[in-house]
Formats: sequence, C-alpha cells, structure tokens
Amino acid sequence: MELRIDRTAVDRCRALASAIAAPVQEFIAAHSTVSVERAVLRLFGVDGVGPDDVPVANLIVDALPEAERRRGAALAFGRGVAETGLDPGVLGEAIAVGRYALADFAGVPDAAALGALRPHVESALAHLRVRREERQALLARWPQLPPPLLYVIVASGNIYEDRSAAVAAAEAGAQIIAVIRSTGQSLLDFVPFGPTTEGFGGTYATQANFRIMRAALDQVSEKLGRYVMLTNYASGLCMPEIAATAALERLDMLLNDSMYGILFRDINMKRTFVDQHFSRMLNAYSGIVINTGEDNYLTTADAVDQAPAVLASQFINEEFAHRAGMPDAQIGLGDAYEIDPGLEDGFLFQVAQAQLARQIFPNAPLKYMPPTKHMTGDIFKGHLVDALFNLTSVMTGQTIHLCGMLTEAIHTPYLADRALSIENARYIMNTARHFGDEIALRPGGRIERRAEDVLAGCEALLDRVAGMGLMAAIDAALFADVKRSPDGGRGFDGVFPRAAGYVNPFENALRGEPFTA
Amino acid sequence: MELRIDRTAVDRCRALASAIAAPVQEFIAAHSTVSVERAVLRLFGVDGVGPDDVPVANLIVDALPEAERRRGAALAFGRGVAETGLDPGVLGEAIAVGRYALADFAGVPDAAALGALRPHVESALAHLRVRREERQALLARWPQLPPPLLYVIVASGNIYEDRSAAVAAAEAGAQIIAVIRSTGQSLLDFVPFGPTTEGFGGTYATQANFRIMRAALDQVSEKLGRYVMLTNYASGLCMPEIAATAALERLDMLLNDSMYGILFRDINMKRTFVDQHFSRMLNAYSGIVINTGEDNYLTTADAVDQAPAVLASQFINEEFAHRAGMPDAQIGLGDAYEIDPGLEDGFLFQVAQAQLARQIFPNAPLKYMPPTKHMTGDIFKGHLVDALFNLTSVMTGQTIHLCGMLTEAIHTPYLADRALSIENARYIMNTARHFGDEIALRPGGRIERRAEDVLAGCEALLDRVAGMGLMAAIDAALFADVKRSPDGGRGFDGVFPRAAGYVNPFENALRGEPFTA
Amino acid sequence: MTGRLIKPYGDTMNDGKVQMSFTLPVEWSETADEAARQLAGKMGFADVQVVEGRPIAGGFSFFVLYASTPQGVDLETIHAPSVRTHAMTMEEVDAYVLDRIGRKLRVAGACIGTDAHTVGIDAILNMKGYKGDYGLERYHSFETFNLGSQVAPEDLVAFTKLHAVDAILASQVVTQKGSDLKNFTELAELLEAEGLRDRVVLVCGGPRVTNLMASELGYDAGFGRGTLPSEVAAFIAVTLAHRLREETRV
Amino acid sequence: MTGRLIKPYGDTMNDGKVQMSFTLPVEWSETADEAARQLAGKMGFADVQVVEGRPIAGGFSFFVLYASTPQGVDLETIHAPSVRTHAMTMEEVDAYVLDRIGRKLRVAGACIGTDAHTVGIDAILNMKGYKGDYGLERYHSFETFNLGSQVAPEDLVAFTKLHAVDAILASQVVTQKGSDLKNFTELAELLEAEGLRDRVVLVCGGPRVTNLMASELGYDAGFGRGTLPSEVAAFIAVTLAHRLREETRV
Ligand code: B12
Ligand code: B12
Ligand SMILES: Cc1ncc(COP(=O)(O)O)c(C=O)c1O
Ligand SMILES: Cc1ncc(COP(=O)(O)O)c(C=O)c1O
Repeated sequence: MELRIDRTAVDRCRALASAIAAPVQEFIAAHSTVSVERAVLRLFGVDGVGPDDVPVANLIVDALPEAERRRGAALAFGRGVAETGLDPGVLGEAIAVGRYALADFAGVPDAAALGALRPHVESALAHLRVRREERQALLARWPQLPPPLLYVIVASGNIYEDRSAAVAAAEAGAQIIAVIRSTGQSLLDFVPFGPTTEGFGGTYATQANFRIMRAALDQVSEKLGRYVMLTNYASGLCMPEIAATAALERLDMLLNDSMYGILFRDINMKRTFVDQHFSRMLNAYSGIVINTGEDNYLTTADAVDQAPAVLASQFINEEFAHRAGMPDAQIGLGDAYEIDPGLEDGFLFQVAQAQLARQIFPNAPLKYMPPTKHMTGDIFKGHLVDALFNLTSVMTGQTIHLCGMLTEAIHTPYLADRALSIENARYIMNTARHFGDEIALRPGGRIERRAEDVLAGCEALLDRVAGMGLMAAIDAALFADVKRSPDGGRGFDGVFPRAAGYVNPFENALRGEPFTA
Repeated sequence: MELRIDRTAVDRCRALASAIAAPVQEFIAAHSTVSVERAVLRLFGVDGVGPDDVPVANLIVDALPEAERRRGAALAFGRGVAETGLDPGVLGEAIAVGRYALADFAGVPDAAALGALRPHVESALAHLRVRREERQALLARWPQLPPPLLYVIVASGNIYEDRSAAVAAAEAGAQIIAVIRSTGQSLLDFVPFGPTTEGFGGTYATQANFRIMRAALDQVSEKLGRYVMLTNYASGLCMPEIAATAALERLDMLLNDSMYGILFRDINMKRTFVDQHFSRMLNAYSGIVINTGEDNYLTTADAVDQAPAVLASQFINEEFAHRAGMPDAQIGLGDAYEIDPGLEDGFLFQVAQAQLARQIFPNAPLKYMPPTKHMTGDIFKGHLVDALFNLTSVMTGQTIHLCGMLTEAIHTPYLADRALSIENARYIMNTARHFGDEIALRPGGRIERRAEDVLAGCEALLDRVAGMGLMAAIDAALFADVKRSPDGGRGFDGVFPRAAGYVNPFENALRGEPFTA
Repeated sequence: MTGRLIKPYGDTMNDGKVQMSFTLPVEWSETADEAARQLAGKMGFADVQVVEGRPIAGGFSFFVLYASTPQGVDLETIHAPSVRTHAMTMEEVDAYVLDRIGRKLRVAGACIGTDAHTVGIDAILNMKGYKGDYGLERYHSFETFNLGSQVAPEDLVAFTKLHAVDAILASQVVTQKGSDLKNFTELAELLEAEGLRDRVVLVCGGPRVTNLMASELGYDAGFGRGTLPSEVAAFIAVTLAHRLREETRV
Repeated sequence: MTGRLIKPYGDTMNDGKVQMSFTLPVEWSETADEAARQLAGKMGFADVQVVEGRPIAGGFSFFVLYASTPQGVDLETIHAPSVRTHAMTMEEVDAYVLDRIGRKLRVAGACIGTDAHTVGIDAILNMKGYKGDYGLERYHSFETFNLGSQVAPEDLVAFTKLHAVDAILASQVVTQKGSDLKNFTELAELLEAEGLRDRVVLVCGGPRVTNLMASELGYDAGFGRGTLPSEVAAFIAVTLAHRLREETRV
C-alpha cells in the first residue's frame, strides 16, 4: 500500500520544522534547568534520599547559590570530588547526611574539579554503553516477534502487583510493558525513591521500581525466548533525570515529547524545551527509543480536525530529536486511532493518517495509540473499535502498538482485559498479516485526498508557527487550542541562563567535545 | 477493488455447468413428484388439514392411483372442479371431510377438467402477481437501507416469541428476518398447518406462521419507514409447496438450493432435482430471491479446501436457476466466512473468495454467511471474527448479509446477542463504507493468486462432474465428501415419471405455454 | 405499591439469563472449569454453563459463563428520578431566565480533587458544547467560570463565596478507590459548613454519576454519561426560578 | 481437607471482580439503570457499577456491569478428575492394545437422539481426525463403526449387542431443553437394562460435556470441547486393559 505524497510539501514541512526549532535551540544552548543538573549528578552516581525523603540530587542542586548553579552543578560537585577524593556516589551520601556541604570546597580550582570528574564521566558513559550493548545482545539472543510490537500498560500503583500483571501480559503475548506513572508525578520536581506500593492511577517511576520490573521482564524474556521491552514516562518536570535513570536500568523506551508537558501539563515551555534536549541526548546515547505524545491532541479535541496538528507535532518532535543527536530509528512518533466510530468512512481516514505518517517517517518506529475517547461502557463495541485499530496498525506497518482495552472507559486494565486485548491484536494481525502488502490505494480517492488535506493543513500550521516563532505560537494557542505563556506554567523557576564557563560534562562528552570551564 | 480474472475460465465453467445441468434437466422434464403435485393443489387454494392433521393436499395426492398421479394431480382435481362447480379451496375441504373422493369424477373428460381449471390458474397467478406488486410498492414506499442487507434469525420454536424477537431485531437495524425451521422439518413430507408454539431448535414453517410474521414485519416496516424482508427455508422434501406458500404470504426470500437436500439431508437426488425446478419457477414468478446453501460445504469440512466446491456449486445453482426462468437478480448465491481464524492471512483468502464470487456473478444478490464452525465459547473473540466478516462483506459488496452471533457456539441467539451482532455490522459497515472502492488488489499478489487457485480448482471439479454426469458425481462423493446414490435417500418414492398427457397447468402458464393434456 | 418482578431476559420472559466473565487465580484445568461452575452456583445462579475456560497467564484462568438468576426486581419500588427531563433549547432557557429571574446566573464549574479530566466539564461549559449542543458560555443568561482541573473543594467554595455564584458544577471522572464520592462529599460538607449550601444549585457530573447517587450525596442533581449542556442549563434555570418563587412566597 | 478460598481476580487478589451483561424487559431510562444495579445487588454482588445501559429494542434494555462477588470456592473440595491425561500416540495405543489385550477393540460411535451434529464424533472417528491427530479408524487396534447421526439410543444398544462392541462413543451437541442429558441417560439406562453396561466402556462427548457430568450420568468418561482422538483412544485402551486385568484376577 502506498499513498502518492507531495514530496516537495514534505520537504517544505521539514524545512519549516527546522526553522521553528532553530531559535528555540539557541535558547536551549544558553540555558539549563535544575532537572538537567540533577540528571548530571545522578549520572555520576548520586542517588538516595536525605531528610524528608528529598532526593540527594535535589538537596545538592537546591543548596547551590544562584551563581554556582549557573555554571552547572558538575563544577561545584567536582570540587568536592577533587577535594575529598571520594567516589561521587559516596560523596552524595555524605552531603545528604550533612557530613559535607559543597560550599566547603569553593576554593578548588575549576581545572582540578573537572579533572577529578573526568574518569567518572567516562565510567558513567561506559556504564550506559554496557547497558545498551546488553540490550543488543539480549535482543539477538531472544529476538522479538515482528512488529507491530504489542504494548500494554500496568498501573496498579503497587510495583509488585504490576510485576505479576506484566509477566502475565508478556506470557499472553505482550512485547512491551509500560508502567503507567502515578497521577501527577509529572508535576513533581523530583524523582521519588525506592520501591513503591501505593500510587494513584499508576505506579511511581523510581529507579528501584524500574529495576524490579526489568529483572522480572528479563526472567520472563528468557522463559519465552523473546525479549520483552520495558518503558516508562520521561515528559514532565524531571525529563532528564528519568532519562538518566532509565538508561541505568536498561529501559528500552521512554515517553518523551518536546511539547507534551507544556500543552497538557502546564509545565513552563522554556523548562520543557531545555529538559527535552538533554534528556533526548541521553536517550540517544543509551539506545532508548522515545515515544512522542501526539495522541494527546486527539483525546482532548476532535480527531478529524486535529490530524494536521498531529503531523505538525511529529515534524517538530523529529526536528528536536535530530538536534539532540537521535537517529530516526529511535524516534517513535505518536499517533492515535481516535476518530468517532460513528463517522462514515472514519476507518478510511484513520488508514490515510497512519499511512501518511508511515511514508513521511519511513525509518521511525511509529507509536500507534488505541481508541480511548470514544470508548464507552459497551465493552463489546469497544472491542470492535480496537479490532479496526489493530487492523489499521498492521496494514500500515506501525511499529509500537499500544493495545486498546475493551474496558478503556471503565477502569485501568484488569488482568483479563489485557489478555483479551492481546488476543484481539494477535488474531487481527495474524489473519490480516500481509493485507497492507496486497492492496493499493485508488489515486485521487477518499483515502488519498484525506492524506493530502492533512499534509496541506500541517504545512499551513507549520507555516504560521514558523512565522511567529514557536513560543509565541504556543502563547497564541496554535497547538491543541491550549494557550501557554513563555514565562507561565510549572517549573519556570527551575530554568536559568548558563553563565560563562558553564559545564555539563555529559553534554560535552556526548557531543564529542572536550569539557572545560 | 477488482480482481483480474481469467474470463475464459469463467466462460468455460459456465459452459460446464450447462453441460452438467442439461441431462438432469431432461430427467426433470420427464418426471414429477408428490410435492410438485401438492404445490399445484395449494396454488389452486387447497389448504387445511384432514384427519390426523394430514394436510388436504397430501390426502388428495396420496389417494390418487398411480396412473392418475402420473398425469398430474391437476387433471384429476380439475375433473372434480368441473363436475361440482365448487371453488377449488372448497372442493379440497369437501374431499378432506370425505364428502367427495376424486375417484368419483373419473368420467369427466380431460378438456372439461382443464377448462374448469383455467380461470383458477389465472386467478391464482394473478394473486401471486398482486403479492409481488405489493412488495414492489412497499419497497418503493419504504426503501431499504443500502446493502449489505443485515439478516438475522429467530428460532424460539414459538411463532409469537419469534415475532417479538423479529420486531426487536428490525428496530435494532435488521433488514431481513429469517425464521429458522424446527429441526427435521426438511425431512417431513408435508407442510405442517396453523400457528405453532413448539418447535425444536426452530419454529415450524407453516402458512399461518408466515402470515403472522409478515403482518408483524409490515407493521414495523411502516414504523421504521423501511421495508423489512422475511425469509424461510424451501429446500427439503416440500420445496415446491413452501415456494407456493411463501409466494402467497409475500415472503421475500427463500433458502432454495439445487443440491443441499441431497448432500446434507440425504434426500433423494431425483426428488430434489425435480422439486427444485418447479419451486424455482414459482420463486421466479413471485419475485422471491432464492438463497443457496454453499455455506454448508464449509461448516462440515475445511473452508480453505472447499472453496472450489463452493464456486462450482454456485455455477450449478445459477445454471439450474436460469433453467427455471430466474433472472440473476433473484439468484442469491451462498458463501460463508468459515476459514480458521488462526490461519495466517486467512482474511486475505476470505476477501479473495468473496470478491471472486462478486465479480463472477455481478448481478446476483450474493448471500454471505457468518463464521460458525470456528466460533467458540470465547464470545469476545467471536465478536472480532464477526467484525472481519462484516468488513469483508462491505468491502466486496455482498448483498444479503447474515449477521454473525458472538454466542454462535453456545445457544440460538438471545435478544441481546442479535442486538450486539447488528451493532457490530452497522459499526463496521459504516466506518468502512467505501473502503472497497478505495483499494486495488496487487496484481499477482496473495489475494489474486488465491482467487486464481479457487477458480482453477472449480473448473477442474466441474470438468470431472461434467465428464461423469452430476448424479454419478454425487454418487462418487465429489461434493462435500458425501456419497449419495441416485435411488437412495429420503423421498425417492415420491418421484414418478410423467405419463403422456401429464399436466401441470402452472408450469405451462409460467412458461407461457398453453396447457393441454 | 409493588408491581411485577422484572428478571433478566435471554430469549424467553423470566428465563433470568445472564452472561458473565471472570478470572480465577488458578492454573487452568478441568477442575478450574468446575470451580468456575460451582462459584457461579454459590453466587445463586442456576443452569450454569461454563462455555469458555482457558489459561490467560501462568496461574490465571479466564472463564465465560451463561447462567440463570432467580432474582428479580420490582420496578415500582425503584426511585431514580431522571433530571434530564426539562427539555429546553438554548433560546428557551435564555428567555426563561430573563422572564423569571431577570438577571444573568453565575455558574462556576470545575474538575475537583486531583482529577484532571476536563473534557467532560468543558463539554458542558465551553462555547463549543457537545454533540452540536452549545455550552453554557454561549448562553446569554449565564455568566460562566470554568476553574479547570484539580481544583480543591475549599478553593471552589472560596470562589463561590467571593463571586456570589448561583450554581456550582463539579466534575469527577476518576472513580478509583472511591475518590469521586470522597471529593463530592467534601464539597457538599464545606458548602454546608460555610452556610452556602442553600444559596447555590449544587450539581455534579461525570461518567459514573447518577442522579440518585447525587441526591444521596445531598446534591440537587447529578448528570451522567452523554449529558448535553442544554439539559444542565435547563435544570439550573428551572431550579433557581422555583427557589426564587418559594423565597418570595416566604 | 480444605484449602484457601479462590475468588475472582480483577487486578488485585480477592477483589472478586466479575463482568456481567444482561437484558431487562423494560424501556431504557435511568430507572432501568438503577434496576440493573439493584438486581446485581440482590444477586449478592457489591460495588456494582452499571457501566452501560441502553435500549436495544422497544421494551428491552441491555446492561453491562462490573461488580464484586463475596463468594469464593475451595479448590481442594472440587473433584473434577480429568480424563485427558493418558497421553499416548497412535503407535503407543496400538502397541499397548496388542500387548495387553491382544485383539482389535470394537468401537461404535453415534450422534444420538435427534442430534445431527456429526462433525464432532466424526473428528474422533474418521481416518482424517482432528487438528492433525488421526481418528480411531486409522488405528490398527480398533475396528470402528460410525453409525452417523440421529441414532436412537435403542438402536445403538441393539447394535452393541449384535456386534459385541467394546466401547460406545455417544455424542450430543444440541443441548437445548436438556435434550443431551435426556438422551445420554436413556442410553445408559437401556444398556443397564440389557445387562450390557459392564461389558462396555461407555463414553460420551460434545462441546458442553464434562467428565464430571459424565460420571454423574454413570458414564466411564466424558470429553468436552477440543478433544483429540488420541485422548479418547488412550482412555478406551487403558480402561479396557484394566478391566480385563481385574476380571482375570476375579
Ligand atoms: C481523555 C482522557 C484522559 C486525558 C484527560 C485530558 C483532559 N484534559 O481531560 C489524560 C490523557 C490527561 C488522562 C489522564 C489520566 N487518566 Co484518563 N481518560 C481519558 C479518557 C480516554 C476519556 C475521558 C473523556 O474525555 N471523555 C469524554 C467526555 C466528554 O465524557 P465525560 O467525561 O463522561 O463527560 C460527560 C459526562 O460525564 C458529563 N459530565 C462530566 N463531568 C460533568 C460535570 C457536570 C457538572 C455535569 C453536569 C456533567 C458532567 O457530561 C459530559 C458530556 O456528556 C477516559 C476513558 C474513557 N473513554 O472514558 C480515561 C480515564 C477516565 N482515565 C483514567 C485514568 C486512570 C487516568 C490517569 C489516572 C492515568 C494516569 N495514571 O496517568 C490520568 C489521570 C489524570 C488526572 N489527574 O485525573 C481512567 C479512570 C479510571 C477510573 N474509573 O477511575 C479512564 C477511565 C481510562 C482507564 N480505563 O484507565 N485521561
Ligand atoms: C456445523 C453446525 C451445524 C451443521 C451440522 C453438520 C454436521 N454434519 O455436523 C448443520 C448446519 C447441519 C447444523 C444444524 C443445526 N444446528 Co448446528 N451448529 C453447527 C456449528 C456451527 C458447529 C458445530 C461443529 O461442527 N463444531 C466442530 C466440532 C469439531 O466440535 P464439537 O462438536 O464440539 O466436537 C468436539 C468435542 O466436543 C468432542 N466431541 C463431540 N462429540 C463427541 C463424542 C465423543 C464420544 C467424544 C469422545 C468427543 C466428542 O470432540 C470434538 C473434537 O474436539 C455449531 C456452532 C459452534 N460453533 O459450535 C452449531 C450449533 C451446535 N447448532 C445449533 C443448532 C440449534 C442447530 C439446529 C437445531 C438449527 C436448526 N434449527 O436447524 C440444527 C440441528 C440439526 C440437528 N438435528 O441436530 C446450536 C445448538 C444450540 C444448543 N446449545 O443446543 C449451535 C450451538 C449454533 C447456535 N448457536 O444456534 N448445525
Ligand atoms: C509524551 C507523554 N509523556 C508523558 C505522559 C504521561 O504523563 P503524566 O504522568 O503527566 O500523565 C504522556 C501521557 O499521555 C505522554 O503522552
Ligand atoms: C439451502 C438450505 N436450505 C435449507 C436449510 C435448512 O434446512 P433444514 O431445515 O434441513 O435444517 C439450509 C441450512 O443451512 C440451507 O442452506
């Protein structure tokens, strides 16, 4: 199946996306955030919590005087490492219990501080590489089933219950397990600590929880002879830290969108832009596939109207990802099957949209989200809408396939819901395995015309955005009908300009640059 | 959507079907059956039952001496009409209560008998025409929704329960209601009488039941502003009588297959061939669309293997229907969605088969039967298989669409099962309404190759059958792996050769011939 | 007054047929099927048929059953007054308010507690409305305040006081662990404590809300799935007009 | 001996979650939703959620519910011995019969009563078999008689007598109005009356058959959905071999 696409329009869209990203990228280069700095510390091995369960990384960054902070936490922390000769993790613990304060080491020269950090930067990156290679080795040993990769969520709030549910889902055929975060975690300006057994509508994303789940999935992967992937959420106030933590615990994917937090969580846009960049650099290095959140445009507004916005967001996400050094193979652009099931020929529209994305982003592991908004308590009907979603996915060669739940409108999935959902996907994708290969689309027909309209609408939108600038465009509610001002929203106070001599040694290293103050 | 089809192969198949039918047609022309004769009486208005609930038509035909019978019941009965001057219906009643016996009228000359019948033949046919025109007028007044026409069954055993269920189904969106017959009725050599409230796995097909249901459906048709069709089963030992009765009560369709009774009910083949011919002449005249039973090949054997047999049977059914004077628009050829849902690309095979039939029989109102054999107690899975069946149907432009039930493997449909089933079909057919128009099939691809294989297999089968003759072929188990001998099976004793001077005035009239002894 | 007992209907009146599915935390076996059958028996069902039983994961089996319940309900004894009965168009509501009340009504809506599902309350309030039915912002007779998501009940009460709100619209979509009931109750109690309860029309809504549940919680009305803005508008207008008339009488 | 009580599992051990759907013969209204809720309450369920309620026809409404049952079953007390345990291949069965019995076993199968669903019994008997597992006709150790459909129990008994049949396979697919139980019972009683019961291995099968039900009806075994011919073959062989050994001992 192939749409005839106006390739020059696609090129124009890419050029517009680049024009849109360029000024933002300049802003990013000139700023940092508290979460970026905490991520740097975490990469050095700073972990654990201090008094009141405040993570050590937060304690350290919060204690930095403004001027110090603007040069990056690494420098101040490096002074401590140089002076104490401690392993960074141990130094973190010592600071947490009040044995040291970074202020104590103010006298250490920059060069000594950076010199002391150098081996730790290298060993941290070596560790990430090991995790990445481990993944590659396991994937070679336990190959996955061909895509669409079936992805299901677990969300009990209790990591141990989630573990049982995840193992059960893997046995039933799931290839990717997502642990949904507890509601509101994206608005916490810290990453909670330790294994957790209570959450609200989800389970906290913590390093310990990541580890517990990864171990369980490795075990079931071995049993099943196929590698089961693990994913979680980065977007939010702690994008870079989650990216660091996920890399350490060999998560395979992360929800990571350059604008989701802004539009759908009222996180400050500057904060998000800066955070997404560093988090994606880490994702790129650790081989983590990002999943973007275009589906959110569709759950809050009409899915037919919003298709151009989805495509525009995909172009922007792609552009920002490229600018963070991500190869296409790691850019899981999002879309969703959210058109009103009552619309005549709605299925054709969905096929058009999914195929359009497939052809415009041929090397991206597209993430396809299931029907949610129009699901109702009629589980029988819902199961059918999911079936056509499954069919569209296999026809258009989507990569990451979130299995729809027949109980979507009712509760977070029961064990059986997940099993029925996977059964649905497996049945449809097997019985129609090569259907997409066997059909062609009528030139100028309903499907092609719809794809043309979406592409044209996208170009027009990108054009307006480029004209006014991305931040102004968001301020003018050009995306998702949501208006956000550049200095409004959560986490703005955690954004700060980089002073001269700012150092983020990981950023430098990942770019292949030397790091100097 | 269009398959490239080897049209010369299709022509060869039609020629083979004609060669197959020709000798059988000669046999038909030379024979009659008790049911044909009873149908003639019924058309004259003979109705009701005598002692032991034996229908009057049976009483009369059974009482005819062999030699009389061979000249056709009309002649003997016409003598009575001529002699008594009674209306045929009244004469029938009089005979039933023993007031007269046809033997009493032996002296009446043939010409007088036929002369007396002539006005009754005309008025009977006029009556059928009126019913037919009534249907046309109602269809014009209350137009149906576009095909696929959603068809559901009712089968409670009680005509009054069936009536409620039928009205409910019509309100939910059904366009055709079938009242499933009580098990084994096809093996009764008479048509039961009166409204019935007990049946086994179905409700008896009686003229009174037809009338009750037709009245209820006319009422709901008016309410809904769309004509709801009624159908029942002819195939069996009483094909011609059911055809006559259905014509009188304005049924819109009838299950009528030239070989179903032979293969699947062990009815004698000669009986079936003769019966199907006259019944189809009546169906043709009364504007009743026949539905053939190719689906039965698929429920008893592997659906992938049997596809050529299905197509071969469609050609044979078409040929016999043409020979009975049926236009294509009344020939509802059967097929079913019965491929194992676990088969990779099974959906593609189904599409190939359905589209092949669509293109080979472009003017036939194809009847598409739902998955039954592979349905299990997993109603959730079953609902999905039904969904792909619905999709295939709307994609390939099927006409008469039997809605699959998610509880197929469990019980005859509950009220809610029917509602869910119709919801399934309506959803899928609306959301994918023009999908078939928008796609083309890859030349030489899996779908086209499958269609080629089926057509080639069909031609090979027809070739073998033509070579040995249809009766011998059935005797050799060439169809459905079932072996039936020409003189075996039920109802053989009701077949007899036409003597010189045999008269079936309706047959003559329908052929536009004068009738003379 | 009592009427006839209503029982589930499969294909015959009073057959009591019910479809059920559930998971048991046991490996699948014929014993597990039998356990499912006996369990349904213990639930009081007769004619239990386990039509499907199979493993869905290590240690878990899934079952589909059909069975007959001997239970019935008497419809006459059930009181679940519908609140979606005052059918009025936007124009009618506007005219009605002008006529009976003579001023704009102040309506404040919010998604309360930690709930961030604003689509539902937005559907009622936003200009655009829902399924072709305009939202309250478009009515001339209402002044609307959409406070958005995750609004603490006390904040909503403070707002009500400050802006002399006539009608409060509280939404809850998340129902896990009874959070919806908790939040609705808290809101009603706070209003009561502040002496505001009688001054406002208090309305709740959400996909699991029923009018019966709302009245049990002390609300004036509750609106469930599929609610149209005009239904809510009409309810507010009529209820306030009646109250004013009663107050005038007193 | 008793063990722990097993309850349905939604997403947490012992939450008792069950999905249900049914039709009520009433026009849809909020009252009907409430009736559905109360009805589930009367069935003994807690936390009843009517997640869907809608008209499906004049005078009929359909509901989907989720609820918790307080009931549980004790697995230890459930006896549903599986009969599909003697895993043997065709070759092993043939060798076993030759070795232990030393002659061909005569097996007669039929779809009894008015039932004409032969596909199931054919799957067991016909050469071709089922799901790649050959049917009994292909075994060297069996002489098979497939009597086809709609065989009256007395005819099957007469055949058994006449042909010295060792094992009877009776199939019932149609279960409406308990016809299956009636026919199975009649067959068993007739065999008893004719003094043949102890001479044959009496086996029944069909999609709704369970081994437990079969033993309650006095059958040696019952085979349900998905049965493979080799499972039946092994059961017949082993059962007859054991009987012969016991007879020899006596
Ligand atoms: C869209 C959506 C989201 C969006 C919400 C965006 C937004 N701005 O609203 C996002 C992605 C952010 C989201 C997040 C989450 N969601 Co959510 N979400 C949904 C979804 C798919 C659709 C809800 C919806 O918009 N429906 C459409 C509207 C129009 O319908 P409605 O809300 O019923 O409103 C109508 C009526 O109820 C009524 N009404 C509603 N409120 C009011 C108020 C008044 C006063 C009146 C008169 C009427 C009224 O009128 C409306 C029009 O008719 C549902 C699943 C579903 N299909 O229902 C899950 C669902 C509600 N979400 C769920 C969950 C668990 C979450 C999360 C907790 C997941 C997580 N762990 O992150 C978070 C929670 C965030 C939070 N703090 O609340 C669960 C809730 C389970 C439960 N029963 O408790 C659901 C059911 C999905 C599921 N199966 O897991 N979600
Ligand atoms: C095919 C079929 C037919 C065909 C049968 C052709 C034939 N020669 O067998 C035809 C079209 C003729 C037919 C007719 C009817 N059918 Co029918 N039919 C079916 C259907 C679709 C499939 C059955 C089947 O072949 N399954 C495949 C086989 C392999 O599975 P199985 O039978 O379960 O057998 C396996 C096991 O159970 C076991 N087994 C079975 N028997 C035995 C015996 C022994 C000794 C052993 C050891 C094992 C064993 O081994 C087999 C292999 O694993 C079912 C629906 C469904 N999906 O189940 C309806 C179904 C069985 N039919 C039904 C009905 C009502 C009828 C009719 C009464 C309809 C009518 N009014 O005309 C007639 C009745 C005819 C009659 N007198 O019996 C109902 C029965 C409802 C009920 N529970 O009572 C069903 C469930 C459909 C429905 N929902 O309405 N039917
Ligand atoms: C890109 C992205 N990130 C994160 C999330 C989840 O974030 P939160 O924890 O804010 O619900 C989503 C949810 O849809 C998302 O699409
Ligand atoms: C063509 C045809 N006629 C009749 C029937 C029903 O006949 P019976 O009453 O024998 O079950 C069928 C059922 O499948 C059929 O396909």
